[in-house]
Amino acid sequence: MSERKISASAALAEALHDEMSQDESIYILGEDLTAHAGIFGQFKGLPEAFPGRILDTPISEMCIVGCGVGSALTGMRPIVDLHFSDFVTCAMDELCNQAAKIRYMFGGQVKLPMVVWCPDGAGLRAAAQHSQSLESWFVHTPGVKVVVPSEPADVKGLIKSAIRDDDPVMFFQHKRLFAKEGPVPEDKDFIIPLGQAAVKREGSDVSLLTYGSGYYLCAQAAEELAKDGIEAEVVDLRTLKPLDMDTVAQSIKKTYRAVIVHEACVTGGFGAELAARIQSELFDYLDAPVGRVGTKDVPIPFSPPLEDFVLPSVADVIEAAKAVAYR
Amino acid sequence: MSERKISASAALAEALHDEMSQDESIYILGEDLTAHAGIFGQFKGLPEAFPGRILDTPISEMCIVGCGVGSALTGMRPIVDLHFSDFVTCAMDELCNQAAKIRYMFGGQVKLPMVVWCPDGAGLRAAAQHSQSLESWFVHTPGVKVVVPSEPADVKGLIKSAIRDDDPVMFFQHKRLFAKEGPVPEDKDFIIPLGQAAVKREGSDVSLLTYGSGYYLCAQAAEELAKDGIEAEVVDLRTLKPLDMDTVAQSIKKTYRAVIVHEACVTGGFGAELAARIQSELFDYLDAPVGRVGTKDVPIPFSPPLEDFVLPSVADVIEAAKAVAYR
Amino acid sequence: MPEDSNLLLSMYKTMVKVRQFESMAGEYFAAGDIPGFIHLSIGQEGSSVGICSALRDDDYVATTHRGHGHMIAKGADLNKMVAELFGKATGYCKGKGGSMHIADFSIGILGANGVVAGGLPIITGAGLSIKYRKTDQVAVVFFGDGASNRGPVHEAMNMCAIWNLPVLFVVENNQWASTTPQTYSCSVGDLCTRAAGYGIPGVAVDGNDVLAVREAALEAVARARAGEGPTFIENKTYRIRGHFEGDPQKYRKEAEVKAWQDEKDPINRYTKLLTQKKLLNKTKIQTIWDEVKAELDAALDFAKSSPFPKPEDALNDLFSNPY
Amino acid sequence: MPEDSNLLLSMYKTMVKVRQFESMAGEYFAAGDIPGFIHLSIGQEGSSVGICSALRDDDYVATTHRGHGHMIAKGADLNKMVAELFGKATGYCKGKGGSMHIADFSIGILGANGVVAGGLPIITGAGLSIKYRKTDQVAVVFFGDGASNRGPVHEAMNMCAIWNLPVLFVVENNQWASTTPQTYSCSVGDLCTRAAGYGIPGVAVDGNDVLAVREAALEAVARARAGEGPTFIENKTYRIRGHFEGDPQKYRKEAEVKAWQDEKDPINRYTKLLTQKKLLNKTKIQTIWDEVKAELDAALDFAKSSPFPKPEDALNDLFSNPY
Ligand SMILES: Cc1ncc(C[n+]2csc(CCOP(=O)(O)OP(=O)(O)O)c2C)c(N)n1
Ligand SMILES: Cc1ncc(C[n+]2csc(CCOP(=O)(O)OP(=O)(O)O)c2C)c(N)n1
Ligand SMILES: [Mg+2]
Ligand SMILES: [Mg+2]
Repeated sequence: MSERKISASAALAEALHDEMSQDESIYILGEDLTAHAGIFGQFKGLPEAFPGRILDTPISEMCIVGCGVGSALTGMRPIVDLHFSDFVTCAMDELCNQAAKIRYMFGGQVKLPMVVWCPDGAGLRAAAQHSQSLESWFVHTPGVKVVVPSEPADVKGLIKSAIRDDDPVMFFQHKRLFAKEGPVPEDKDFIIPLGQAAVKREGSDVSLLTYGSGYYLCAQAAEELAKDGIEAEVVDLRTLKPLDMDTVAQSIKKTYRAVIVHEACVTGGFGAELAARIQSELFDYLDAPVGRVGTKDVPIPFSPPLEDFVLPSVADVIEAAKAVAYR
Repeated sequence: MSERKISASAALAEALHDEMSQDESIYILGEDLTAHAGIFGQFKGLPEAFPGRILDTPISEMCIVGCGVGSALTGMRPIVDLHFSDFVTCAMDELCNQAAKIRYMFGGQVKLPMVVWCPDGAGLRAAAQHSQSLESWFVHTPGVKVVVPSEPADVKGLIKSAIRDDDPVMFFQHKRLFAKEGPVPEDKDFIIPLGQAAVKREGSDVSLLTYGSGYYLCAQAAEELAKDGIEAEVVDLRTLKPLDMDTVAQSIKKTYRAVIVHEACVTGGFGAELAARIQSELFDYLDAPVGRVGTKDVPIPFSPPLEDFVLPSVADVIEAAKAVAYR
Repeated sequence: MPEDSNLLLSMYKTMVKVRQFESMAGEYFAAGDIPGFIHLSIGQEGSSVGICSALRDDDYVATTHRGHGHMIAKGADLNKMVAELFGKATGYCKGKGGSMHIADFSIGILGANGVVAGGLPIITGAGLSIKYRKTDQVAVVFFGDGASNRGPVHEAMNMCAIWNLPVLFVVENNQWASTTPQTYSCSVGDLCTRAAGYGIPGVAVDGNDVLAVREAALEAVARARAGEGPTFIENKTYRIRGHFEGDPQKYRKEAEVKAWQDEKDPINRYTKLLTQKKLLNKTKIQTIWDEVKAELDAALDFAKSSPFPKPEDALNDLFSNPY
Repeated sequence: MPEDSNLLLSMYKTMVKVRQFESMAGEYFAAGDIPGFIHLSIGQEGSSVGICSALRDDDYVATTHRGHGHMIAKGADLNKMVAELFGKATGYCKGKGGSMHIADFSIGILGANGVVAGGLPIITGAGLSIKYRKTDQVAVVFFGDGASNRGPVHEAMNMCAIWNLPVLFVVENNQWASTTPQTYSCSVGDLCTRAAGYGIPGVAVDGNDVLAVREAALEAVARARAGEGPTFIENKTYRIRGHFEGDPQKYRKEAEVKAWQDEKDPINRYTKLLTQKKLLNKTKIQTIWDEVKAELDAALDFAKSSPFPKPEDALNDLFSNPY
């Protein structure tokens, strides 16, 4: 990996710049994109570089996603910015009854290349309606792919794959991680295929299976655990649909123990699906039940002590890892 | 249980009649309710019995659910008919960002007694947009309760609890089961508390954990399995939130084996959450991995051979049960 | 008024085609040959044929649950349509869609929709795509009086207006939305009056006068191709059949339906007009109905003799890039 | 025009209260004492105070992300408001909501909303509930020019119209929706023109003239209480501060903001008027500002000296009937 370090935001903008330069049919639409290059500055440089291809919309989520669908069906490759992932609720029909089903319902007549970019996650004291992690709803929706990158390089490599993919892709990027820096290859051809997990730390005692913001919790927890002589293997799933079950299996066949970590609330979260598959496909390799770490089952509260309490922490991961490791 | 047999529709109408007679604040709103007593005739007799309390709405799902929310916050006890469960997608914000979060966000200032009645399920050749089972989205949404009855008596007992509950309740009733008859107590005070599963068939070899239409698959599969000397215990969960984990645990501590059966598609379905909890809480009692049976991960296709192929069948349940029983 | 007699006659034939297709569908549904549920547009042929007569092959149409007429008027293949209704592998969607989910992207039909008003956000995207690609195509969305009260209509009209997109909003006000009368569900009698709130030209048309509909469509299409933006057309018409086949229809009186048949019927009215114009006479009419019947019979044979899809085919067509 | 001088003066004091509250919030946010993000209504006091001056305690109000002014004008408790912004256990929502999610159901405030236009479906339900319970309450929803383009607005206006519900739709057209000008996002200049599409009376008001707003509100409230249905009021005003505190505001010129301050400022204008009426003079004004400041300082002390909620309290208040 290159040693140039840039932020997740910069990685996103760089990838979009590369792709948009190569393909005229790509455009970005959403609310408040041009004035500040996206409300998080995530599209820095793009409004100037691609005038007319970054489109400000009215506040009309149903129609924003609908524009993505309709233009994708007629030759464009839209990137839809949903402003906050929480507002997928305002366009669920367009996402799940239209985008996800159109190709299938119509017998494969058409392709629907659309990326829905959703800034998600908590920690900004933004409270219940601006802090959710909702990827699990889409994992349960046949017809869409689901990508949740963590480090800047993953953002660059995966958004390129998502854009080049001919199917609807839900792309969730954590708001609190935009400024986080990491090494990112400058190579225009650098790409990470959908469905490839990454073993980001090798370990023999327990597998920490994670994605998005959970990766940073696991990376830190792994260092702490090492001090107690527990070598954790950190697997960043990166894409939930398609899911790289082979990498998960290889890791568990080595560690016999697994903890799944994500920021979505635990009940019905992706950890449920993954734990169910692991116990089913790797039953004889498990020396302990698969652990799950996630947000407690309440909406995200506003006040710092409350929000900090409900969100998963490094300590939670360590505790869960020890629980399975010492079993 | 009484021996009077009535249909699931009749059980629903009877329960609503009882409750509406006792409480003036209960009303029903939705599309096309009065002319035919609901598009499935599910409210037979109510428009005549309660003029003005069954309200036809325009086709405006956001506002229909919003009416439920706003009236519940101001003293009413609304029952919202969503016409087809597939259209929760048109009101996801009102359901998940408003109804589910209002009490919590506002620090418990207010109660929000609302039942959202959603006819769901496939098998009617109604294709991708009129056949879904979406309960799992709401299991993953803190702040709403989720009820999925199977037999007519369950419908009566659970809708009464849902109506008397002071929180938002998503109530999913399968379209293909409306006409199915079963014994239903006439007793006005007959009620089934939320969070109580029912062991509907005792067995020692494998636990079939199910709800909604899955119950009938399991009941039939259990009879078949008995012929092969496998005694299946059929546990009808009835409510997914709250979940009666005690009854599940008791059953598995007896059988050491479990298969979860539901009509929602497998990936990310409720079976994932339940399997995850079982392997975590009952690890040492499992002699085999928890099996999952559900709809294959595609939208529901129209043509009979296609729809029949993707939906879970009695044969699927038998196969899954044998797979864990013979392990 | 268009004076090309071939065109006038072909419009007539198309109306007959829609009518016969719908009648056939009703029969075969009643006989149990068509699974699921179907919604027929009998009595609304003036709207489907009038609008589509103003369109080119490369123009886009998004239709509804009551979309057979729009499909046929836009030039859909009868064989593939009947086969799809029958759930056969040779149907437009290989049996995956059925009546409520037919599409033909090769002639710009972006699909029927089981979600009321579901076509409006999609057509907005098609309009935007036309603008990006700098073609002179137009995009048309059909929806009903009931659908007109859903939120997406508002968002789509505003968006198409501010971006001046080449879109036709065609509301087929057939007086009923399932069991609910338009007079109850809509806060205005003339839905076209809502267009003013978006700075969009809105016009109410006698939807059972196919030429009046065509006129309105031609004007709107010209405006759209000229880059002058969207138009809202309200075709006043009536749903003769039940909401779906098998609808008990307790909500309306036989007499109300009768009043819209016979002399108000769009095909009868057009027949009378073309007869006055000496373009039609008893024998010509008979020939046309027979020709259409023959075409439809062939389509029925095709559908009946076609195989059902293989069960495992249910797992295909989910993704363009499968994994 | 209302001639009760006590009322006129109390309206003045309320405007000052809103202004000082917002300024305080801005300061403490900048200082890092208020977590999250906050949206201030400075310059829009004419709308919040004018509308709420026409309401009773038992009337309902649904507000927005920019809702402090509506809360205060409806009679909210400053202590609980400041405490909530600070995230303290003594706040309106025990720290669970914050600025974007305050409510006081004891005085009919059904809540701020983090979802733009989220209040409209809810207020429709409140209006329906009033009709069911046969009271003479009214229900008011505030929303912005940006929110006016969302689908729920359409559904709510149609529903309130067909059922003749006692609802006031109050759009605060402050020219901007975050970085997007109203002239770009809305297909009409006067949003009130959309009301005609629903058969609802629509009126545009100088939102910085508190008495003009009050007049419009009184009329609409009278109509609502008389069972004559909803009214749509467009208060033309301007957002003086950034969209949120910390907004870089590259999208507008300093001069544009300046032009709306000083003589266009709703408080300055009202001060001048009341001074002409001899109801105010320099000392009276000073007294009022001092009284408000004292009240606010007390609220600040209350908030500062209040404890943060206990972490575990995060698990409370989810259900009325917990399990
Ligand atoms: C969002 C949504 N809500 C409800 C339905 C159920 N539904 C199907 S058709 C229909 C009536 C539609 O009436 P209208 O729009 O006037 O079209 P028409 O049937 O008269 O052609 C309803 C309520 C649906 N398909 N989608
Ligand atoms: C459904 C939804 N979409 C987008 C947002 C993000 N957002 C918050 S406020 C805002 C601008 C609102 O503008 P306006 O309605 O005019 O109210 P104002 O801020 O001017 O008071 C936006 C886009 C949101 N909160 N909800
Ligand atoms: Mg209609
Ligand atoms: Mg604004």
